[in-house]
Amino acid sequence: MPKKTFEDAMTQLEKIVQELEAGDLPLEKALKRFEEGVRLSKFCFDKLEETEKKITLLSSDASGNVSEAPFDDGRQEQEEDE
Amino acid sequence: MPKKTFEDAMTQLEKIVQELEAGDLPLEKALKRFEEGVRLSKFCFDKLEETEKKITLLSSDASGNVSEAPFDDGRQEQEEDE
Amino acid sequence: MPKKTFEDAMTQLEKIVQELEAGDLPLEKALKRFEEGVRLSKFCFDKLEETEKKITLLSSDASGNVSEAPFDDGRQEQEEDE
Amino acid sequence: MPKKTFEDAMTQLEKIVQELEAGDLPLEKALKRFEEGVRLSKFCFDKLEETEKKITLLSSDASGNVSEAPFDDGRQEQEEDE
Amino acid sequence: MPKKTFEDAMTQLEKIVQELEAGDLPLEKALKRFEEGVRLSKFCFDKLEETEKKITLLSSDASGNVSEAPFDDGRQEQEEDE
Amino acid sequence: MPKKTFEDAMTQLEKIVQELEAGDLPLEKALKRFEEGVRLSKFCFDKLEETEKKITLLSSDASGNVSEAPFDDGRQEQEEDE
Amino acid sequence: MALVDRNIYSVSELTEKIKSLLEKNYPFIWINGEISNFRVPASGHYYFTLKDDAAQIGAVMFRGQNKRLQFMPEDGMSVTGYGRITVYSPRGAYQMILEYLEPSGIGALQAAFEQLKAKLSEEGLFDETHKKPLPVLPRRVCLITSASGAVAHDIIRVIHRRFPNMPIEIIPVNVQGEWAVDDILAAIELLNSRRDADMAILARGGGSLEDLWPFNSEKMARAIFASEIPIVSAVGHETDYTIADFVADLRAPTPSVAAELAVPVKTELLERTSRLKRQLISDFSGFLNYERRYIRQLNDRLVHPKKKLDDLRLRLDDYCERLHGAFQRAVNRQKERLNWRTDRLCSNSPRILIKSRRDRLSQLNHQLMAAAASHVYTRTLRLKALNGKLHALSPAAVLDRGYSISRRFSDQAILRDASRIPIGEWLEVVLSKGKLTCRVEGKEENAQEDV
Repeated sequence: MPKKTFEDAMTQLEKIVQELEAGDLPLEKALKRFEEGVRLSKFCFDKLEETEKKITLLSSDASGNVSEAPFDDGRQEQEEDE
Repeated sequence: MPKKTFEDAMTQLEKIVQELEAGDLPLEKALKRFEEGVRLSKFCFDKLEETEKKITLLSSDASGNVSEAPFDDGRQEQEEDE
Repeated sequence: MPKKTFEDAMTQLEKIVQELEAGDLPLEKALKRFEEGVRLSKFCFDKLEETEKKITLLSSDASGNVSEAPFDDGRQEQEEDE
Repeated sequence: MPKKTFEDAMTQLEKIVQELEAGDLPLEKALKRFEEGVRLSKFCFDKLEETEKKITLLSSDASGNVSEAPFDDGRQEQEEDE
Repeated sequence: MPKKTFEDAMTQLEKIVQELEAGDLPLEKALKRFEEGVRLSKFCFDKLEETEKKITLLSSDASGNVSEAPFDDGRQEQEEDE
Repeated sequence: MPKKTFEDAMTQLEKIVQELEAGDLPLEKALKRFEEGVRLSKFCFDKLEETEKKITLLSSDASGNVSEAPFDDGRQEQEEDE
Repeated sequence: MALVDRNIYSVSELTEKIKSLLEKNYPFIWINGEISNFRVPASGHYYFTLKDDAAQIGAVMFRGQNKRLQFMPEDGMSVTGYGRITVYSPRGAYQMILEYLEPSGIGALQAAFEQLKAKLSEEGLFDETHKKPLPVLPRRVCLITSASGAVAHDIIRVIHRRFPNMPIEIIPVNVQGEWAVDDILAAIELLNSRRDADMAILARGGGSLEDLWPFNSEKMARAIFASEIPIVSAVGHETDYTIADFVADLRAPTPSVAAELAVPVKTELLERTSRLKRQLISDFSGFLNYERRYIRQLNDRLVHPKKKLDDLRLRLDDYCERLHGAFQRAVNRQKERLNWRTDRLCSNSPRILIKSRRDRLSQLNHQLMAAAASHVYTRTLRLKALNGKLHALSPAAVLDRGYSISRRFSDQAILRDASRIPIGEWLEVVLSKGKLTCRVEGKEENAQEDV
């Protein structure tokens, strides 16, 4: 199973909302859709929050070894202040 | 025996209501239908109640109060569907 | 012996009343019919009483007062029917 | 010996009355017939009396005053009939 | 010895009277016949008396005055007849 | 010796009277016959007396005054005859 | 010339045809010429004529574009411009709308650029079908640019403004000079091998055509095309078009725009998700409420059979009443029949018989008595007669006249001859009245006289 993306989840969630709006689902199916929707919305929220504000500087030396280093971006903070 | 669905129960209830409204059933049959109707109506109410509880639980989950169990259950069901 | 229904009993009772009203029965036969009639009327009366009680019970159920036992019984009966 | 019925008794009584009315019987025979007639009449009266008592008994039953024994007897009889 | 009936007795009595009236019997014979006649007459009177009493008794029975004993007796006799 | 009957006595008496009327009997013989006649006459008178008494007795019986003894005797005699 | 064969255009139609023909055939082109008649009206747009030895064409450069020009055009200046041709219908004039303008003298590079562009275009490297969609929400954004330039800072600033917790990785590269192409190729390779990020921004600031030249490299174009992770290009200024821009999955006019295109605004997504969720809940609640109302309605319509019970009860009562009535009548009928018979029985009792019999018996009895009496009476009469006769004939009648009869006592023999009687014999002498008993004392034996 390919990993579900945020946009897939959103699309599904939208579709589910439309289905429920149409209102012609049997109860069990509707509940199932609802659960799915809740799960999807949770998934989306999680997706939005799961990442970390982190800036990494990648550098590779001559032999191809990649090293990560935090990127010090003094200007950024300053500009956020503005 | 497949599990009775809410929709089946509603359909049956509707049929029973019509039969009773027609009014030409013998007493025992009428009583039996009535009992069945009451049971079905109860079943449907319970089903709705149950569903509503589930919603409440799921809704509060989605709002950020994470309780792993219901969410996991939901995910499993979904995966089974796919 | 299949269980006698209320309708059957009423039909029999009616027939007996007509026979007695026709008036040409020998005494012993008439008495036997009369006894039968009384027994049938008692049966019907009891049946009506019983039915009314059941209805009252069920009605209160239907109005939302849940009493587990009758409901369970009902469910069992239904499953036997299916 | 089959049990004598009310009708048999009545028929015999009628025959005796006719014989007596014809009036050509010897004394002893006439007396014997008369005795027989009286006995038959008495038998019939008793039978009616008995029947009437039964009515009263059964009527009070049918009116809802349940006395288990007579009703049960009745039921048994009926089942035998069927 | 078959029981003498009232009618037989009357017939004999008549014959005796005729014999005596004819008057040609020897005295002793006549006396003997006379004695016979008296006895027959007595027998007949008694029979009538007895019969009358019985009728009176029976009539009162037949008129509805129930006396258990005679009725039971009657029934037994009747059943023996059949 | 067979019992002398009234009729025999009368016949003898008549014969004696005729013999005496003829008048040709020696005195002794005549006397003897006469004495015989007197005796016979007495016998007959006695017999008639006796008979009359008996009749009177029996008559009163026949009229309803029951005296056990003569009646019983009569019955016994009768039964012996038959 | 026949009228029907004429194809007559109106001026507008013709002009429209020409306009579309021109604009279609010459979308964006490079043009070389000398500026003349240069003027700048109040609008700030540049108007001038480009001409060479044989022809001239009107040109305009709007204010938005000409602001970025790094030189001021003047009459007699030889320039190379980039733009499209258009027709201004009211005057029937065609002219160039220029996006970019530079002084001439770099024509060779230009030719190479056009050549490569045509080749790659033909190979389909620029086809829309090959452009990979950008993730709506990237997991991590990779920045391939100079670590020291302002471009990286701009992009980071924009990204974090839009999505504060978006992780960013920077692969620092030379964006100009002889190492630039190799650096960028290595960066794209690193990007695809790490797969930490799911999109990349290839950016550099503005510069001269020469400065931007590495981005026109065929190798770089093929590397961008081959990258499995989508790449947004933001090279130079808005007006700078490089091969990289054409082959990239998305071209942004500036690095800041690239950041905007690459990363969504987090609050918007949060809001959208929340909205969907709220809608989900309210829709489903609505659905449930609808069902509940419907069940309640059905439940209300669930008519219990009480009315039927009442009907049946009435019917049952009726039956009971009729049952008892009919049976009572049946019993009464039998009672009447019985009474009728019993009455007849009693009125025909043998009592009548008894009376007649008794009468007859009495009569017989009477007859019997009478007969008996009569019997005795007749006999008595006869006897009396006989008795009278007898006594009248009694031999003792002579005695009354004085005769007597003597008899031997022993045998009662009547004595007729005295000789035969011995003395001493006991005699009985019968008199008229009474008898004498005598003894013979003496006798006389005279036969005649004896009598």
